[in-house]
Amino acid sequence: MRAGIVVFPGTNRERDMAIALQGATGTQAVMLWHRDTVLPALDLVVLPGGFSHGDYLRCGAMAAHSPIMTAVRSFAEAGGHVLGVCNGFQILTEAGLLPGALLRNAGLRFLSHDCHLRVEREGTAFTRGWSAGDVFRAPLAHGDGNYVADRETLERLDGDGLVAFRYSDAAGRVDAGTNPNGSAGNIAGVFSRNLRVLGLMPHPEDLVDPLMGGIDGKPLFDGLVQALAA
Amino acid sequence: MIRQVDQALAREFGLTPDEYQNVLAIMGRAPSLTELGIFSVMWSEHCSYKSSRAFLRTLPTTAPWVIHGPGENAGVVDIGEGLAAIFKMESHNHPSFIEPYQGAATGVGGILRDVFTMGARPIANLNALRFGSPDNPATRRIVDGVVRGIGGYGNCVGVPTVGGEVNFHPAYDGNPLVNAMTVGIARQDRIFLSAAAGIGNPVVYVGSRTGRDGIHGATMASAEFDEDAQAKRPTVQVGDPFVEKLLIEACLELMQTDAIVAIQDMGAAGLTSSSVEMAGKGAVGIDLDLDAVPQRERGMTAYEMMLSESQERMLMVLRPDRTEVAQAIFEKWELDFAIIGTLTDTGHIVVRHKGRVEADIPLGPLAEQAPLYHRPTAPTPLREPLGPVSDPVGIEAALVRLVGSPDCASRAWIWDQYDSTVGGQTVRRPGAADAAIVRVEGTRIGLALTTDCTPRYVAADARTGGAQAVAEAWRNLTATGARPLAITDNLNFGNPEKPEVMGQFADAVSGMAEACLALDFPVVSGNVSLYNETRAPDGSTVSILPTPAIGGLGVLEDAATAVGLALAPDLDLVLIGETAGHLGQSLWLREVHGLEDGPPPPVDLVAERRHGDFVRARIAAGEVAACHDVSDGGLLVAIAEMAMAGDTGIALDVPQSGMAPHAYWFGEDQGRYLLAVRDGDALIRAAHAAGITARKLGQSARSGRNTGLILSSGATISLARLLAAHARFFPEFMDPAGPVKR
Amino acid sequence: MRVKVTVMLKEGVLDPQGKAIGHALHTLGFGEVGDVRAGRVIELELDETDQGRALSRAEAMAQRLLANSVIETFAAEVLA
Amino acid sequence: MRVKVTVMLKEGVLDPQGKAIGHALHTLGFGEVGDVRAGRVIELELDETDQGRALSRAEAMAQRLLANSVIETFAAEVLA
Ligand SMILES: Nc1ncnc2c1ncn2[C@@H]1O[C@H](COP(=O)(O)OP(=O)(O)O)[C@@H](O)[C@H]1O
Ligand SMILES: [Mg+2]
Repeated sequence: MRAGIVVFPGTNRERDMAIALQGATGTQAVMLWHRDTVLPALDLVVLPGGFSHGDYLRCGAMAAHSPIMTAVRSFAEAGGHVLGVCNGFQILTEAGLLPGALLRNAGLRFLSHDCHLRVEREGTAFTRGWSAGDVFRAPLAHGDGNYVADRETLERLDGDGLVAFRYSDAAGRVDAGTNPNGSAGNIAGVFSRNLRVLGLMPHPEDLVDPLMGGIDGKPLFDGLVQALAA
Repeated sequence: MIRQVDQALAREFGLTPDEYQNVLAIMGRAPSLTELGIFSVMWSEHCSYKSSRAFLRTLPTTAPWVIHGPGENAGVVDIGEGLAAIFKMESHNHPSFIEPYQGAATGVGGILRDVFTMGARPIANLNALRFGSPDNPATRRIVDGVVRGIGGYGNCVGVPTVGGEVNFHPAYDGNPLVNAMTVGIARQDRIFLSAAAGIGNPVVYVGSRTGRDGIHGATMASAEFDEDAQAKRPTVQVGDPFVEKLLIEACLELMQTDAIVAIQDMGAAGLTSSSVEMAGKGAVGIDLDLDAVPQRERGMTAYEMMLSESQERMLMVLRPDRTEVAQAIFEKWELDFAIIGTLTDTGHIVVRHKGRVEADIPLGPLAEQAPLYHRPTAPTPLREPLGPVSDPVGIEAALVRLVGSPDCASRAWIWDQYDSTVGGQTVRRPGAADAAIVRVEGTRIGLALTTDCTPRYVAADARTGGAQAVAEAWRNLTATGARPLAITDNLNFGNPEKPEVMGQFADAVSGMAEACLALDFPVVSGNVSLYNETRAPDGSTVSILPTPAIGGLGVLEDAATAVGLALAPDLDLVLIGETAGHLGQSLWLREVHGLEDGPPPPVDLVAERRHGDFVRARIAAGEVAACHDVSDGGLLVAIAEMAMAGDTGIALDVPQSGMAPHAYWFGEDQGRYLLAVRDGDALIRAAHAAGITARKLGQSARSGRNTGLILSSGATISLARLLAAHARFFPEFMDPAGPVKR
Repeated sequence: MRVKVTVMLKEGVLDPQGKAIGHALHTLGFGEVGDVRAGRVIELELDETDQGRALSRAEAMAQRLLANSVIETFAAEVLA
Repeated sequence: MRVKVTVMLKEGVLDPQGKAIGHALHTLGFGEVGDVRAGRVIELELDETDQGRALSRAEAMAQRLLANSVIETFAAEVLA
């Protein structure tokens, strides 16, 4: 699997992502610069976490207009796989590649702790390492992860099975008590219509090594390798 | 600002009459306003260390593993595999009182620059915080702003915040302490220093533009607070962590080339201190052309530019044939880049602006004749030993109260606002071990990091308190299995012109020095913050508790061998070290009796070392499942912390020692560790063979039979009750309405 | 010419910040405060002398970048 | 009665957000953009019928809570 990681000014989790991808693929991901206008031949484009452009104005708003995003859009339209984590998810929604938006956390504080995610849709390139209903742990670290979308969009996401993950407890229970940031329907990650673009707020890439507290995030990357191995 | 430069103005700038006379003697004429500004900031307490220098020289600063001690932007130690850890701690106390968010944020930004300016990628931040009493109505706002500010800056630059400490005390009501520490990693053969060299080499400015931020901040940081603090408000600086992130990446990219001769961040006193120090260290002269300085505001004067403390700026001396390479890198990162001067052989700093020479000062005398004071010291009267103290509440109630008290309650509310995992190398996050553990990317090396100080001990007996702070840092590193290497410090004290404050300072430093020597734990960098006092409306002043905060760094060859403090089932709990039941200055005495009384617990540095070396060897041998030092709150609090962290109960089985139970359980005797091991008897035998006191305290619950803390008396305190008490303080204090939920 | 763009959350999008401000104001004794909405304002200096054009450029900027139409509405006005 | 409080950074105080927005607008081709300042706006529903009183209450709220007088200035206006 050839993966590329886009670095915007202010991106700060690109190395975490590179390490996680390297662990799964055994090869190094290509670092792409936000001002690049063409992508090399890739199976996966990743928009990693961070504070692109300082998260000023709205998280992801300025990065969504970066030159490289035109190429990323074409890549996605041609059926390429795109993964956006945290700030990457915010950029994908700002760019219109995923529906909805991410607002300030309901508690108005930055949140940094482990959360549990329930897998809502199995069998995609991103979730083939899990079964629907599986629960895994992932660190979250964001100030603006409160997922909102209008009613029709939320219904469509539900109806079409485009919700990837919801915040839950360790047993898979999903309710207001397991919602860290106020997200509609506890949504932590969503797919595009063709299931090839995924955005999620938590950081599976930071939980791929037992030394760092577990390997709960690994199935995402191992699954991608299986699905996209060229 | 057309004021005549005279003694009266010099005084307003913080120079004493003698100091001003010396300026006149050096210059041979009245200085210009810009020159006066340069002298006043360079000779301020903050930049010249004029009250503290004489004492700081007594601290041990060398060891075979020390590469650069104090004197550089940060300390540098060898951590193996050709790598170096570069670290330092710095205060932003006064700005954080005036504007808690920006004050704390720019504090983090400043300490980051001290570290990456030496070529290190910052890999961890810590912060040591002291706030006023929770009962003071101002405290909540300050805590909120400081914590948001630290998170806001550190999270954005993508450096994990992995540890720290927090105390509350009325002595900090008008003067909170915000001490921030950064640790970075560099290759030993790629360390960058600040001594300028090469006559004719270009002096280059990079980063943010200069505005009228914090003019005279360095002198303000050395002036005591009074009602005028309000009037000094516009000197607040606003940080831009986004630009800092770009600056880190751009500087590290440039450092891959051979373009840089010398580099220094613009910290307090901005362009003045960076240019004066770089040229001074290199024994060269420097010419600056202020017209070339990137400016954010219109009509800035030379005085304003030289003294501006605008954030996120660096000064570099480059090889002349490499300026284009450098410029291209800074342009890629969309940062300002300007050649603003050259190195000369004049030995002077010459500042030109709009065709005029605004300053021309000989650098030698500016540095060599900086004031140095041997201020009078008065000893702090030693406290009488405590007489017998009764136990009015009982062991259970006291434990619940202690684990829920502001100084002991869970800090999760704070660390949950700090990104502690970015970088993907955080092996032990806050709360998981006595020191945070961060792996060095691409290696197995683990760094152990902690900050420690118990100000109430220092206030009661500064020498013991100074030694205790160093010993506790050493102990916290040891408790993870790490080999302690070196410390950075942040010495926060009151007004040095008061003999009793200077006495505290002198004694604390001598206690620190003694501990550093005994533990082979030298000081490699640090910072002094004086004049931490508030003037009350009636004219009296309140000093902070003397607070020599220690930042400790240790190393593990293999990060995977680090142990945490979480208790696990089916283990023996063994106490290493002597228990004498010392209640003087204990948290128990304060929380139960409302008293801060008696002497602090004595520190036996020989025993400290012997115990620590023993514990580290046991951990290295793989015998230890969990380890925790005994500190604030004493033995039972330490046990409760292990039980809560591991969600595992324990049955305590302690024979009556003849000591009062509350003294046994809550005394704060030093040099003690709790070890959870499979075979307690074997451990105790090994300890005894090494001449070390050790005793089994009990056994953790069997898996699945989580009963809580069972005292020898048979009384049980459920973990749920302890956890609830432990978790309550911060959320209730800080977010009383609860988070706003959908 | 100076232009101001005000960006507010759409009706119906929950505004936790506004809610928290309202709560804090009540705590401080401002009992008369009802609904509170928080938004953003961006003041732009434009190299443009025609009011109408300045306004339409500002609206274009809001559409492209300053506001996110999924959650926000905006209003532009000429200041001077 | 609805009142609007606009909070901006004081003159001379660094405005990282405004700077970044200006930069982004340039990149998007809005070359006419000069200085950009970013601020906050808070709209309050007040249980109050007198304009003067509403305004002075809003100003009191701004002083107490809505604006940070160390680095910010504010302006209050009655909307309706
Ligand atoms: N300001 C802070 N920021 C981040 N972590 C903190 C802070 N204060 C305390 N902590 C963490 O909380 C835990 C407990 O702190 P403390 O009671 O000072 O520990 P100890 O007494 O073992 O040194 C440690 O892991 C420490 O790093
Ligand atoms: Mg401590």
